[in-house]
Amino acid sequence: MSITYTHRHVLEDHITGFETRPNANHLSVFRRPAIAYVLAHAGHESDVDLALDMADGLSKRICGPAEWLAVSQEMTPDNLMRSLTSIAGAAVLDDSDGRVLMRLDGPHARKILAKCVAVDLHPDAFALDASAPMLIAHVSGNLARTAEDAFELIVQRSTAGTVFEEIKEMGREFALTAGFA
Amino acid sequence: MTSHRLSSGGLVNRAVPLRFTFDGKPLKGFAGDTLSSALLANGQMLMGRSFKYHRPRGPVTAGAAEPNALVTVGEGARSEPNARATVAELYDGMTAASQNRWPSLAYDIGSVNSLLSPFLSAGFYYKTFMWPASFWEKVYEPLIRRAAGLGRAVMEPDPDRYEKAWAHCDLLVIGAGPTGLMAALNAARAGLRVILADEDFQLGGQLLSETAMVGGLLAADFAAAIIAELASLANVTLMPRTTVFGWYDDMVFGAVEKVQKHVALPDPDLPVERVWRIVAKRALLATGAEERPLVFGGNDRPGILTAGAARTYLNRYGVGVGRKVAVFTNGGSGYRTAADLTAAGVEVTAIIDPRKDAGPGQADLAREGLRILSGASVTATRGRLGLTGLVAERSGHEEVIDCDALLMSGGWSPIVHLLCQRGAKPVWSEAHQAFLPPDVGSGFVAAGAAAGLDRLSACLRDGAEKAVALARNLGFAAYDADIPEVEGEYDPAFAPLWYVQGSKGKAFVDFQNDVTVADLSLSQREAFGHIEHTKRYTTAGMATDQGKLGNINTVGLVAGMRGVSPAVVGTTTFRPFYTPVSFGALAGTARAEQSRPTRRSPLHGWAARHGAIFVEAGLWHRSAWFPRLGEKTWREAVDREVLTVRENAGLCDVSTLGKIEIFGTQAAEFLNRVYSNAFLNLPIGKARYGLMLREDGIVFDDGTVSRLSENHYVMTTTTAYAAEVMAHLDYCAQVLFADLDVRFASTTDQWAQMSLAGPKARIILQRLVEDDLSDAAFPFLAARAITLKGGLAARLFRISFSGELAYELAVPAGYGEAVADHLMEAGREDGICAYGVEALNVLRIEKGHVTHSELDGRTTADDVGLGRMMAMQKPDFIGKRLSTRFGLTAADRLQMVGLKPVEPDAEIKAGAHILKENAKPSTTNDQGFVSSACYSPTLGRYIALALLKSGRERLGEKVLVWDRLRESEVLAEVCSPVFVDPDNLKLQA
Amino acid sequence: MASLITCPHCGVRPKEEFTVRGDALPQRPASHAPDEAWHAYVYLRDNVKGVIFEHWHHVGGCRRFLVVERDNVSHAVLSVTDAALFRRPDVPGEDAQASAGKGLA
Amino acid sequence: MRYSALDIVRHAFSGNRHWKPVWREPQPKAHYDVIIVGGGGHGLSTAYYLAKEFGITNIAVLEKGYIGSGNVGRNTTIIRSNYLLEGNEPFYEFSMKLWEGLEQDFNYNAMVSQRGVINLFHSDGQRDAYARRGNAMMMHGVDAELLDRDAVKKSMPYLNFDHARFPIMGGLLQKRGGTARHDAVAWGYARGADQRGVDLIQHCEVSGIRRDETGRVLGVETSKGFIGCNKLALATAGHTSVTGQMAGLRLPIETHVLQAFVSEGLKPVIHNVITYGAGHFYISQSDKGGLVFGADIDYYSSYAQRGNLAMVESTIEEGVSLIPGLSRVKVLRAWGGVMDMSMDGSPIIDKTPIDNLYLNCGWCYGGFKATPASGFCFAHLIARDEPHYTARFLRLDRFERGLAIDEGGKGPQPNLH
Ligand SMILES: Cc1cc2nc3c(=O)[nH]c(=O)nc-3n(C[C@H](O)[C@H](O)[C@H](O)COP(=O)(O)OP(=O)(O)OC[C@H]3O[C@@H](n4cnc5c(N)ncnc54)[C@H](O)[C@@H]3O)c2cc1C
Ligand SMILES: NC(=O)c1ccc[n+]([C@@H]2O[C@H](COP(=O)([O-])OP(=O)(O)OC[C@H]3O[C@@H](n4cnc5c(N)ncnc54)[C@H](O)[C@@H]3O)[C@@H](O)[C@H]2O)c1
Ligand SMILES: Cc1cc2nc3c(=O)[nH]c(=O)nc-3n(C[C@H](O)[C@H](O)[C@H](O)COP(=O)(O)O)c2cc1C
Ligand SMILES: [Zn+2]
Repeated sequence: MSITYTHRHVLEDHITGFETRPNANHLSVFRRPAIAYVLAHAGHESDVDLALDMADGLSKRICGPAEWLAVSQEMTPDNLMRSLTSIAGAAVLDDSDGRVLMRLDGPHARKILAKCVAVDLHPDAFALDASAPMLIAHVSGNLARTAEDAFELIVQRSTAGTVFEEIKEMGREFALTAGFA
Repeated sequence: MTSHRLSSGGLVNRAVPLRFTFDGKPLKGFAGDTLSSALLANGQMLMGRSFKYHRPRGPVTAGAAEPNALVTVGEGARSEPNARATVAELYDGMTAASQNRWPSLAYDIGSVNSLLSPFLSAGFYYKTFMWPASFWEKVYEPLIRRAAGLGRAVMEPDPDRYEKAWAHCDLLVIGAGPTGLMAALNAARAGLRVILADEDFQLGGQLLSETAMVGGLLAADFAAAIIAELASLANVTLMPRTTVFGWYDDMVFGAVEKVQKHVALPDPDLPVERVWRIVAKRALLATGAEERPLVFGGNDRPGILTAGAARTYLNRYGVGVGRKVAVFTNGGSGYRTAADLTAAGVEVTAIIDPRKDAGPGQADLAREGLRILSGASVTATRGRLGLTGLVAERSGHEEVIDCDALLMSGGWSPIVHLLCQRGAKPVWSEAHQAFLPPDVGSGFVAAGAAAGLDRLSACLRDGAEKAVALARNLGFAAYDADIPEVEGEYDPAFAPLWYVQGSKGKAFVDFQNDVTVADLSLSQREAFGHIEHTKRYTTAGMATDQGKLGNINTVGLVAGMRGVSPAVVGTTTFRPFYTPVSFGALAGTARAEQSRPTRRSPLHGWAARHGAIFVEAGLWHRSAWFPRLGEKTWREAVDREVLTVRENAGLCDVSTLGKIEIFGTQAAEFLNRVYSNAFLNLPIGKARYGLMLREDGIVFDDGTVSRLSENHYVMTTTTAYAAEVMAHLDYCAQVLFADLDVRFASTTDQWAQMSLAGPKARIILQRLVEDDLSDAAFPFLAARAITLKGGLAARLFRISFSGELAYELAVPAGYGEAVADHLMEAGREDGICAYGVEALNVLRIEKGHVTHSELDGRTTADDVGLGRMMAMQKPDFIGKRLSTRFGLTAADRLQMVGLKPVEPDAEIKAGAHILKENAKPSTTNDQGFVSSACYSPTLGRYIALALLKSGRERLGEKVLVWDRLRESEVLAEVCSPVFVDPDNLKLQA
Repeated sequence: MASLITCPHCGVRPKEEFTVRGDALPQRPASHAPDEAWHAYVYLRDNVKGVIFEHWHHVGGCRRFLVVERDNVSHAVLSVTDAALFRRPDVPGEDAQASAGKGLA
Repeated sequence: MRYSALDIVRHAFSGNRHWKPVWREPQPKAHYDVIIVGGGGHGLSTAYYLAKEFGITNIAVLEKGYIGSGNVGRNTTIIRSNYLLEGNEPFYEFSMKLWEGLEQDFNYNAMVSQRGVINLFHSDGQRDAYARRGNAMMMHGVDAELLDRDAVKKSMPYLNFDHARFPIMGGLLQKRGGTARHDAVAWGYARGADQRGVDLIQHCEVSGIRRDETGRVLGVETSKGFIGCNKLALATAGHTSVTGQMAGLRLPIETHVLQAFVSEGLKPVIHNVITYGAGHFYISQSDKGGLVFGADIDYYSSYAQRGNLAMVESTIEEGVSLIPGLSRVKVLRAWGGVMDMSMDGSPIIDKTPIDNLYLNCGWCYGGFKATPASGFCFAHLIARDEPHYTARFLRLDRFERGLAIDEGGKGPQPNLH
């Protein structure tokens, strides 16, 4: 018996259709990014950090000292895991299904995020490519600045609905649109 | 009623008329009006009633300190009680109503209290209403409560939106008067990120009421020019309508922005109010100064207000507060207002100045023909609902002066509130005759009038210079500021006058709470002399205005009565909120269903499709039961689910259990220390039940650990304690055992986990799994990675909470629903059903398995029959050492047992207590309690788990299950807590 | 405070991101230590009025336990150190001053 | 001077000019039989009962601030005896009984208002826990009722029944619970003690405890000099560790700040005391009209009587979640009090290892309701050197012996209680 299993994104219930013409301020939800949680064992912290920086096709998000998320939109979860397990001194877990990746961009992205996070996101304070774990809409998540006015957020799957709705709510005054990327 | 609006002047926009109603009466105002300026323009001076005596009252101020002019704004679910008319921005369609009066504002029965006032002196209620004792709740308190409060809360859900946000800046300037504007401008020019917040809808502070010329412009135009420049700068955020209400630790300020309090129908895409937490590197307090009322008999009649307020009504709103105005002043402010009024064509009948020699500067200002009574005081006032005249006294001679408004000025007090909210007390200055802001270091400084400066030019300079200093202090290169020239400013200096001795009638210090000079002296007499006692005994300063106007007079008067300086008396404690803030704003979006985040299981959709009823479990929604057509009660569904699991198989969503992946060469050692039972020898591919204790020897949580490879484990926790266990592990790994090589991360969300339980679980599961699931190949407690048909990688654990042959299957969350669907399909012919946490609970009670109903934070492992899990031979584990204390090992501890009602139909409920048969109920006779109970469809009767004194020795004993709360008493037999399959035959099948 | 804590790993963060575990100075005794030592460790606290060392868990951020040195009267935060790097002030060769400020650097 | 209805009238007609001080302001004597440190509710009630019930009147109460400046003057005034455990329930019920006759006893109207305290529950598990508690109360003869959702809705229709994140399923009601006027409780006991000869000495901070070579307490060093005593009793609430330290005691106490709030005055809308089981919010309406409410402690150790904004927000979030109609009501004032959080959340009334030093502490955020019983039992202990029967479990050695009285089941972490 060969069986195929459909994969379901947790926000499918929240996103009804696609915005054909997204507004200037837009929240995109990525359907199937590969996300891995990477832990460095004692004494290997900087090696693992460096290896993540050197690796192709993924971006590194800081979760804490010696803990990172590796995010890739090119690789499958399996491929990502394969590329990471070779790093010496690292423990790696596939968390692709455990987390949801979204991108908020547009001229008012910071104003919207100011209602969701306590961290100062002024360009001088939160540089391009910076990332950090923080509370986002009352739940733990990770925020990264990926372009001038673009931020990627990663939250746990079970809380993604709450975060998604809260950001949409906070974006109402700026006509924020949302959809799968 | 005729118009008091002047034909020209003011900053209101006469081209934009606004309609509004007051107590149902239609009225007109202009854009730029406040409710009170518009009411005054319409000749409506009477705006409210005081709290205790229901005295008729009009506004005393034109700003935030207003104690009297409190109204209810809006209607129905949008009505806001206790809104200050003096700061409520007028909008088209506003409805306002007066409060605390019946039947109407003009005729208020409650005003008889004024006649009873001798009996209602400060603290009277502490001395009376005690006889007879039973009368308090039945008679007196209801009467007192009927008189309570001012406005009425409608208690309906709020139709509007609120939100909260964070802001960050180098410099927060609080107040956009001359001081704040100059500060913001100079800081902004130096490159700082500046936030300028002002509670007013129009920035400019006193400049908006000022007739002087600044930098060659009219004061208000000067303000507009600075605001325009500030608005053009990217590093400046202007926040009008934003009240900074609190200063908190680490330079966090709380502020509330009235985003849409000035519209009749709010735009649904915007909040009506927004709370800001402003994180500032530096802050400048430029909140100005408050003019003091004077204390004399009858100082509360409608029409008596501060001179500065009248000046604001005149110059900013183009409203004359009266037609015949008298002024009672001990300083320059009264003269200045008199001059402005005269210039605008309003008759000023007299200026009464208690000082013998008012000084030439002020006399200059008084125009020709203006009557000045030096060395005189107001000793009484006339009028019922409004002022009609006053009695002035000079060297023993009394004179009645007709007037419809009396402007008082008792000097000025810097508004130091925010600077004093973190413990520092304001400092009395003899020179200023005022309390000045305390020095709290360079982080937060006061400037301008808030710092005790009185002249406009000085304020402009101070704001600019302090901003430049702060900029340099933060490392910015700032140029010295240009200070604009001021023409036509006045000198507001004053000489203190705390009370007009010998004046007649009640002399109020706290208008809203009706606290009089007599109340203050009574409190002194009765030993409530400490200012905090005085406050509490008289309620002075405890009204909605928090004594912004009156406290200084209270302090001055008490100082006089005690014969000490106000410095000795000191102030009462300043506390947030600077002005009252709505619950709505402080709650933001966290209300109703959004009050806390919601967590959804990956199988939520699957459960919903099977008709699940969901129940809150912490932040999660869990499927509780799955009713089918024809099932009328939850019990029917649960009974069916239980029996189906016992007979066939069931599928239950257990994704919400905490899952923690653990790695490291010393992971085993780590687990061995955090669990009470042994973990060093757990084989790869095996799961083990584990018990975690707190350090005090009490059970903390239970769960399983599976060893997936040499240095890789996965732990499960209960749903309720997932976060706590993770935090505990963090603590153990980082603080207690930091030398161990162990790393872990939560993967609760990565996996959809389903429990497949029942005699047919294996055959059903095997239909979907590539690997061999025979008992030999996959025995009880096997735990490893497997592959589903079709190639999906999964994890399988043969563990059981239900006591049945059971598996927990974990697949990546996104596939959860699909796999659950396939399992249901695969099990259809075998009668599989979905079951929820209710059935799960029944199954585990039948089996005597514990949950946090038993592990209630007071039970030991032994109490719940898990004493064998205390591996005391281990050198150490969390909780080992204190677990052997006397109290935790005493013979009469509550121990877990089962209970079976003697009458098979009798029901037992959790929460019942237990008595020996025939024992009288009493705390000492209490034998324990029922921790969990259910109807067991398997046994066809109610059963229960209980914690019973020395319970394990009492099997077979009959006890009384005592549930007086629900009026039930049931005789039950103590039995083993394992009701079903005590030999674990089904489990091991 | 504490409204804000400067996490050595994450930067300035609001109180909401933390949970507080309590006094960071008591040290877990050896298993065989006397009863008094265990009682003291689990139940007794100096609870001084003034400068204290407290464990704060950055649950909403890096999940590290931090030792926050604070004045519990003024609420001033004096230093924040990762718990693993923290040296108790009474350990010879180390004093409060030496560990203070470490985390903020 | 006893207050009577006649008095009020008489004084009214003489312009209230002849009222006498409610207490003297004496200079401290050189020596007292008993010195009580702390002029809060417990210190004052201890002095009152020592004088009234145990015949000891040569007493000084030393207070570093003004009478009632501590927690007795800053709490949310809830009184109740709805406890679960044997160590607590009879004690708090004893207190409730004393409340019921208090005003006639000390001739001061403390506005004891038995308006009912309802604890709402939001899950089956919570209902079971409350049922267990209600039955424990009834075992001891205390009133308790378990209300279902409809009964709650009938008396409190404004609660959030329709859009709650955590649905209201019912509540445990103690009708005899309610509120009392905080300041009046302090003042009533102070006046009663003063009338019986107790010296209330305000602005007198104890800075040291002098002991002889055997360890016995001789007296205290204060801002007004040394004062000697035969027995020294500490009732310093949040400052217990500080005063205990003066005698070398290290105690199972951590000091934390709890905030409380009052709204602007409103016409009566909330007629009883409501506590929200899905959070920690509790609210009642004072006889003046202000909604008095609070929630959790601020979680970190603090001796400052002020809290942080995060807790203000979460408190009010819970308030609006429970009572949506509060949204447009405004909060007037927020303040804090520092509390003696004990290791099991229950209090301590006991002798100490030092022979003539007595200890009353560990009241956490629940000691206002205990004020009468705490004073009575502490007085009993001081006078008789043995614990009062209802306070026999509230001992200092219970931690060592494994006899913690842990109502919340939270374990030895004070900020969780
Ligand atoms: C915000 C808040 C809300 C609360 N709500 C409730 C509630 O609803 N119901 C309830 O039952 N309980 C409540 N409590 C708890 C209750 O207020 C306290 O448990 C109780 O008041 C403590 O006892 P006390 O009155 O003696 O304390 P306090 O009034 O604090 O008395 C201790 C006194 O000792 C003095 N002192 C300290 N050190 C010295 C020294 N060295 N020398 C001289 N004097 C000293 C202090 O100044 C203080 O006056 C609440 C507490 C707070 C802070
Ligand atoms: N003795 C005196 O102090 C005295 C006497 C008479 C006139 N004056 C005049 O008053 C003016 C003082 O100028 P200034 O700029 O110092 O004060 P200001 O009164 O002009 O401005 C203060 C501003 O702060 C705002 N504000 C106050 N509290 C606030 C809060 N918590 N949040 C947000 N905004 C808040 C007010 O709305 C106001 O706009 C000068 O023109 C001076 O001549 C002073
Ligand atoms: C039950 C209760 C009701 C209160 N009601 C009011 C009130 O109506 N108005 C007010 O300003 N303060 C009120 N307060 C707060 C006090 O003003 C004061 O803040 C509190 O007692 C703490 O004292 P502190 O702020 O001086 O430190 C109330 C306090 C309590 C305990
Ligand atoms: Zn951190």
